[in-house]
Amino acid sequence: MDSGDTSWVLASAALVLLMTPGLALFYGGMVRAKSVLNMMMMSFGSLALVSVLWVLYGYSMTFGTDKSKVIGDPGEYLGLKGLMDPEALSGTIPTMAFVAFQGVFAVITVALISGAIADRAKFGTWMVFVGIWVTLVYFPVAHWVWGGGWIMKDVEAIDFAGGTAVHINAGVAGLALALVLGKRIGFAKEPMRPHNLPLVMIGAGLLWFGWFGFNAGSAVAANATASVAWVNTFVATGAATLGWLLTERFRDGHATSLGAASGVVAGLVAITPACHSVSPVGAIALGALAGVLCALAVGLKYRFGYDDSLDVVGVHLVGGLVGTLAIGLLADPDAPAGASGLLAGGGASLLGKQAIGAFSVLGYSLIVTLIIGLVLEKTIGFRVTTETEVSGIDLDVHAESGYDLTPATSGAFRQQSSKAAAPTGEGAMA
Amino acid sequence: MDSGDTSWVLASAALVLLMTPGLALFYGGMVRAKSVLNMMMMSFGSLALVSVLWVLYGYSMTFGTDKSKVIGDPGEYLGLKGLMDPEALSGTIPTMAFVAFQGVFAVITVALISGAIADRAKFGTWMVFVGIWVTLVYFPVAHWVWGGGWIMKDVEAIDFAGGTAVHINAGVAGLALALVLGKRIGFAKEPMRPHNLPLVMIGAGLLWFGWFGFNAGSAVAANATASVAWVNTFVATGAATLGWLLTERFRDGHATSLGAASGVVAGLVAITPACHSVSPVGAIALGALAGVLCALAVGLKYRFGYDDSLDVVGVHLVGGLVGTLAIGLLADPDAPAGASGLLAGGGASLLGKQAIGAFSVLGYSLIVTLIIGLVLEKTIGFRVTTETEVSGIDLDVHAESGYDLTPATSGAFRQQSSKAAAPTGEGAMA
Amino acid sequence: MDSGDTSWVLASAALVLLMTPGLALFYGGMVRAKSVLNMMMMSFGSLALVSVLWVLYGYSMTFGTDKSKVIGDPGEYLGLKGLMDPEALSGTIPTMAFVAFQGVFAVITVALISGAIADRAKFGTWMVFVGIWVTLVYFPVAHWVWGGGWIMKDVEAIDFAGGTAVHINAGVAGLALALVLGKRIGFAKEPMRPHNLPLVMIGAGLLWFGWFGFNAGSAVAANATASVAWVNTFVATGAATLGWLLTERFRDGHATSLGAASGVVAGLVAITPACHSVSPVGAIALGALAGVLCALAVGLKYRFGYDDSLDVVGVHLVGGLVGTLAIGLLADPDAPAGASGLLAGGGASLLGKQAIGAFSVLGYSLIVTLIIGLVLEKTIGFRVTTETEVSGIDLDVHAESGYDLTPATSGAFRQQSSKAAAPTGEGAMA
Amino acid sequence: MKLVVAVIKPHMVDTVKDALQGAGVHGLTVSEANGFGRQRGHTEVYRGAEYTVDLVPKVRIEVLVEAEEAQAVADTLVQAARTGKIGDGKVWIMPVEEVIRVRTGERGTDAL
Amino acid sequence: MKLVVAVIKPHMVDTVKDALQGAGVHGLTVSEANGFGRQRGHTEVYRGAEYTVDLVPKVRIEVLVEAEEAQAVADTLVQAARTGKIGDGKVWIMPVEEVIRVRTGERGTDAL
Amino acid sequence: MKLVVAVIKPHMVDTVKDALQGAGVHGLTVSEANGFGRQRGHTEVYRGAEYTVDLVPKVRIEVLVEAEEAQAVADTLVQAARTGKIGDGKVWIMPVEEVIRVRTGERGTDAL
Ligand SMILES: Nc1ncnc2c1ncn2[C@@H]1O[C@H](COP(=O)(O)OP(=O)(O)O)[C@@H](O)[C@H]1O
Ligand SMILES: Nc1ncnc2c1ncn2[C@@H]1O[C@H](COP(=O)(O)OP(=O)(O)O)[C@@H](O)[C@H]1O
Ligand SMILES: Nc1ncnc2c1ncn2[C@@H]1O[C@H](COP(=O)(O)OP(=O)(O)O)[C@@H](O)[C@H]1O
Repeated sequence: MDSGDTSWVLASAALVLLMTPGLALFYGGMVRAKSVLNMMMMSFGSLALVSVLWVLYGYSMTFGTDKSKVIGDPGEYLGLKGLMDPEALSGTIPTMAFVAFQGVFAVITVALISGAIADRAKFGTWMVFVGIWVTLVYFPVAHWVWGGGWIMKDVEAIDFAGGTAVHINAGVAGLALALVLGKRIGFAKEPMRPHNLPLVMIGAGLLWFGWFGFNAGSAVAANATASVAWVNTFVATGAATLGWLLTERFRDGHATSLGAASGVVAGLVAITPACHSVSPVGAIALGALAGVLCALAVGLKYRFGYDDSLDVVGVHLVGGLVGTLAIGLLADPDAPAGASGLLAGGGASLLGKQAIGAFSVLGYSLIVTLIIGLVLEKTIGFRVTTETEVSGIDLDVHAESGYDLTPATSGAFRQQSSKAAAPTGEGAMA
Repeated sequence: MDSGDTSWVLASAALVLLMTPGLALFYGGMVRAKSVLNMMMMSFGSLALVSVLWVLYGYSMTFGTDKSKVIGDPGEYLGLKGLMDPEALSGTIPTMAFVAFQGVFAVITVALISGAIADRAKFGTWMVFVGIWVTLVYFPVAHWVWGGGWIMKDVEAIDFAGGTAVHINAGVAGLALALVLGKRIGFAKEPMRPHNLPLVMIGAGLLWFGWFGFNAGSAVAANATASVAWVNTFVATGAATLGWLLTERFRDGHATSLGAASGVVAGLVAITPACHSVSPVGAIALGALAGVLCALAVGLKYRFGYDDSLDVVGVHLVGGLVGTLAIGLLADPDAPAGASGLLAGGGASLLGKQAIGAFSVLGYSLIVTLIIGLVLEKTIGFRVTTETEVSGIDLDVHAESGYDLTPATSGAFRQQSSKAAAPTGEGAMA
Repeated sequence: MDSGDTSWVLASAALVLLMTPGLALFYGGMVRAKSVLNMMMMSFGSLALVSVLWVLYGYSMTFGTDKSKVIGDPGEYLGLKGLMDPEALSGTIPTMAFVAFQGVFAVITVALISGAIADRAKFGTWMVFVGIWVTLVYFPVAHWVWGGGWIMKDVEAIDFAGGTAVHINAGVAGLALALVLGKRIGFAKEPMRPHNLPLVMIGAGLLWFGWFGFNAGSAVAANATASVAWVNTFVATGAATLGWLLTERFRDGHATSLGAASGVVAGLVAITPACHSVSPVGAIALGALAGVLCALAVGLKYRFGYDDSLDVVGVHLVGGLVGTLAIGLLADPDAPAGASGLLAGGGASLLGKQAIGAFSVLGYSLIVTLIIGLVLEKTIGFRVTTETEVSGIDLDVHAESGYDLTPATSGAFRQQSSKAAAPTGEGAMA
Repeated sequence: MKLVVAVIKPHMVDTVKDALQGAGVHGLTVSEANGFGRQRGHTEVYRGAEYTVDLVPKVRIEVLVEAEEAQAVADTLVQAARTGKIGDGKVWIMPVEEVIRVRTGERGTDAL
Repeated sequence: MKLVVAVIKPHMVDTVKDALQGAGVHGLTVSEANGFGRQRGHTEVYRGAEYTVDLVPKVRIEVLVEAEEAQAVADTLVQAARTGKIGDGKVWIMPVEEVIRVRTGERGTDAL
Repeated sequence: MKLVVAVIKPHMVDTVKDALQGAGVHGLTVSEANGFGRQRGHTEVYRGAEYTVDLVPKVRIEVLVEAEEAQAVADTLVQAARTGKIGDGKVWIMPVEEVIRVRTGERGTDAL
């Protein structure tokens, strides 16, 4: 066991954990004031449920002994049994550190999806969806890509930190749910602008920070590979942000702060699979490309009429594809992965592998998510009533509203009738 | 010296430091808009004062050579003397790293108390309280539990990261101050709902993140123990959040975002003492239990009529007790602590030790805090005037208000009379 | 290569990266609601552009082979060429980790300047300024101080983590730009108070957290030096916050939350150059001094009539000078630097070196920044129109407004006319 | 000149605005308000305590009209804002003695 | 019909609301305002500069009442809102020509 | 007694307040509003879609004055608030039957 590597993986796991609350803020700021809490609850709910499922059987399904390159043995590490043994190592670190690091990946992937169905999903149904989706889609896909499954072993596609397993996967699942739930009332008619852009910026900042654990932590060691991943993550993001802002400036006349925040995320998404296979200059190219393409892609929903409310498709699916496929072009043999892309004279074979990996996951996730979504919609219902949606999901579903900032309503009004209610189950605490 | 362990402890210390600003936001969002700044100032003030006292004599009182198992020698490391020596080690890390890590624990413990006295405490008196309390209560208790005192040596209770020394201690001190200061005007009559729930969520997110330093950092090494603590912290929190939300859903009909944020904290509190002595499945049980019990416990203040404004008692005292006592039931011999609880066939002796440790600290802290509080209230006064409380403590005490978001008041009004005031002591800067 | 040191430097680099979004929030909360986004965009824009320039030629200009003690060879590591080699080490860590850590320093230094020109700078011109300034001022100055240039080799001034290279440099550049752009409309007549103090506190919290990477990370190893730097950073900040709050309390009658946040930053700034050369007790003295002096210094702008809007001069220039010069007085031979200041009997020579280093950079940065600023103002224009400034730069420049919190305007109004615009370049995505 | 004032449910503003435009009204002023009336706010159980919130968000609309159009405008408003549920609000008409357009100084009907 | 309007201190709203209910008023509308008058805002010394803030937060209450009750309601309001300190605010009465309840279309007294 | 109401551009409030003080007005009440009129909000292209925002921020000012001063105050207001651009707003005068100062119970002119 190497304490330095363990230190970095534990720190990285904490960084990735922070990404989910960061995402809650990023998404929460983008919706209208009346649904900010519901939006954040979808992320917090994912964190709560997925952490438990991961420990119970998720880790085992993903990293248990491979069965036919399709799934890990779910019984092997049921409830993480045997893994507290100090001798249990994954490479140079305790297996429990690896469990931690991979667990937070599962959480954030599910949470990402929620951006596509802002303002209109029943919270209870969302929670049921989270449990089913992570089991039927995320655990298998992560096994294929990282746990010894067919994409890793047979296709041999490069996905360093999750372009395919996380972003394409979540992005297309978002698309599926957006189709199942349908458009928000007023979609493409009302602007539905972010109600709190500083909140979006806080979220973007925390995502950015956490992503260094996501990408550089994926080296599962504190070494040169992690360092290269760090620098590539840094510079690709900068280039993507510039790309997005210039696209906006050129097309709309203004560089917006939502554009800056989105550009940051687009760059982070795109470099995720590629951060140990391209050079820093390649990362600049990749980032800039992702920034421009994602800035254009977020407009597609108006053209095709699906309400991907917070641009999960435009940023995560498109950005994930850009990053995954660009490896086939830009992979630099001097980078830690040692692979050569088309432009480095490595021929088209790497591009082919990348495409197979990406589109297989895209297809699988799209179909399975559509089925899960439709079944839930037909049985317990997935979308709230029109009245709830118009008057605001926070008040109806969570019995709260995000803000109470005005002097007159904060404390000035004593309530007509109010009584302290005893907790149900009178003697429960006695 | 091990650089990997040092790296993890330094990172953990930074993570724990962040918890205090995180707490400021968590608490700040929960009060009404008119007292958000005062609430945050109590945390920032603790950080400022406790850091200085820790360096001057706190570390020495806590970790100096033990005197009669009651207190460390305060003179030994006065002003941290001698500890800059590169040979000064604590285990495998430089002693200064240990000083850093333990210092931020003292800070957050004091800051936690402030939640019980929201909206109504004089800031100056609070600062005096901070200095006295940390000296008379925190430093001794931390010595008993971790520094070689009687709870560590004679009782041999398990408190990995501070269930007793931090949460029970701060929770019951909050109760004492809530009793001394009395209820807010309108308590149990007005709803006094959080004015800014996204701010609460930001705070909860940062606390969550920082807590991985708090718990996994308490291994004071980057090893298997730290990794187990990490995973247990992760999963207990998820289970507690689920427990709290289900309790709310069942009792009130709605799962709230304040419930989610509180559930997160309840889970973190409860797993704190236990994170290296239970298995991951035990952590799920412990977390779920804490989530349910704390959700019920926050209603107790209405039954018994103490105004623990932001539920320091309901979450930290109750959660700390749940976690500390549950070790006696759930401790798993395979976990790093190697102890066996009742359910693992270890008999009731561990439970007994845990109870003795917990209730001794509870009693000591309650009594001493009551005395400190009463003396301050009778001498310099602890509670603001009714007028200040009604019109808002921020404006009166800090001469500021939290927000100025409306277009008309932000910059539209030029002031009637205004002049640039020269800094007092004209030539001071010259 | 030492994995523990690498782990700490990678974590520190992430911490320092977070400081720039943290600064965006800190600054963003301080302006009026109508310009919060523009304020944040200046930080995000720096991050985007400087990261790319750093990779392209900045690292090479700063840390490439020294040319006449003035500048590093810009061609040597153009595009970081050769540095992905796993054998490329800087001390005990991969050179790429060092590139990462130093890169985020460049970013935050530029971003700091923006506080001086709040509410009134053209975003496009700001971005051009960023590119020119970092190239002509930051890269050379960082080379002088850290990269083998004349301040490091000939003057031998101590600047552990950037009192001179970062804070004096950015502080005086802020002064230069404030002079070039002139005062905001209403300066010293309207209060122009922070529109969102909780946002300021979030920013201060994140800066505080990140600064432990900045200072303790500057040891470029996880060792005793880093640990001492950590503790000094911790305690100096506390002392500075107390100093600032007491100054306010004494002078104005109230301790404000903006004062607490500013005191935190003032302490962090002042201890930055000194954190490995003073003792913890020296750090308390230094912090307290900085807190008091900076609290007085922020009033200077009214006396001298320059509109340093968010106190970049008062906090960063003054705090940087205090910290840099105080080393000459307080340096303790037992501290890792092993240098003796005047009070430790080391004579005035260290103070002299510190002064030469500090004022050389001050002079250079002031003059070059004035020239860059004036050229930009005369050519493409730096200041927005009066109308934009009065009605708010966010709406005019970024076509957004920070908040839309009111129930009636968030979603209640369907737009008169609205159509989904196809992304320009119709077939771009097809 | 008359001033027609309406206090209505926030989510009806859009419909009302469209209806008024259809009825030839070219300008109006909108502001936030809170209403107290038969419609009670929700009863909340929050963290184990129960509260009744009795102020509900409303929007206040003011329309300056010529005297003879006041009734018609009020009727249009009432039609458009109706959902049939408690809390739909009130519309009332008040006398106005003079109206001036700030930009031009025009008075009376020309100022509308 | 009359409209009784009051501009009062924010923390008196609750007392006023209770008093009005006691006096038989069944509905009212509340909104935020800022007042300028004899009561000056506080003088601030902020970061070394001194300012006078002269707008202070107020709440605006509107109550539609039958003509004969207007004086009584205004008096109740004045009693309830009084703290005796500068800045307590104003109450005034304005004529109203017509009131309509949106939900039912009822007019006049029935609409209240 | 009259009530002079003005709906004006937010950034003119200061000028208006100074002008009114110059004209002997000692108090007024200000609140936030949004206006719809000839002045359209900006057309936005946001993330690839285009929208027209047609409500623009305004400020609403109320001044209670003696009947004979109403015209003069309205004129002062109009002068001070004018920028000459569309959207400058409206000023109107309404009858008031009674004014009471809450603090003292004074009525009529004494209450101003
Ligand atoms: N007497 C009144 N004066 C002023 N506003 C009133 C009055 N009565 C009701 N309102 C306003 O009308 C709104 C709707 O009234 P309410 O009694 O709840 O329903 P409805 O008008 O459908 O009977 C209230 O929320 C309040 O804003
Ligand atoms: N002439 C006026 N027109 C409209 N509102 C006024 C007028 N005079 C005062 N007010 C309102 O009444 C409030 C209280 O007035 P002020 O002069 O401060 O105290 P008081 O009424 O106790 O003498 C002001 O803040 C303002 O909102
Ligand atoms: N009929 C009306 N009733 C009430 N307010 C009106 C009316 N017409 C205009 N306003 C208000 O006056 C503002 C300015 O009107 P607008 O038509 O845009 O410009 P102008 O008055 O310069 O012609 C509007 O934003 C609105 O607040």
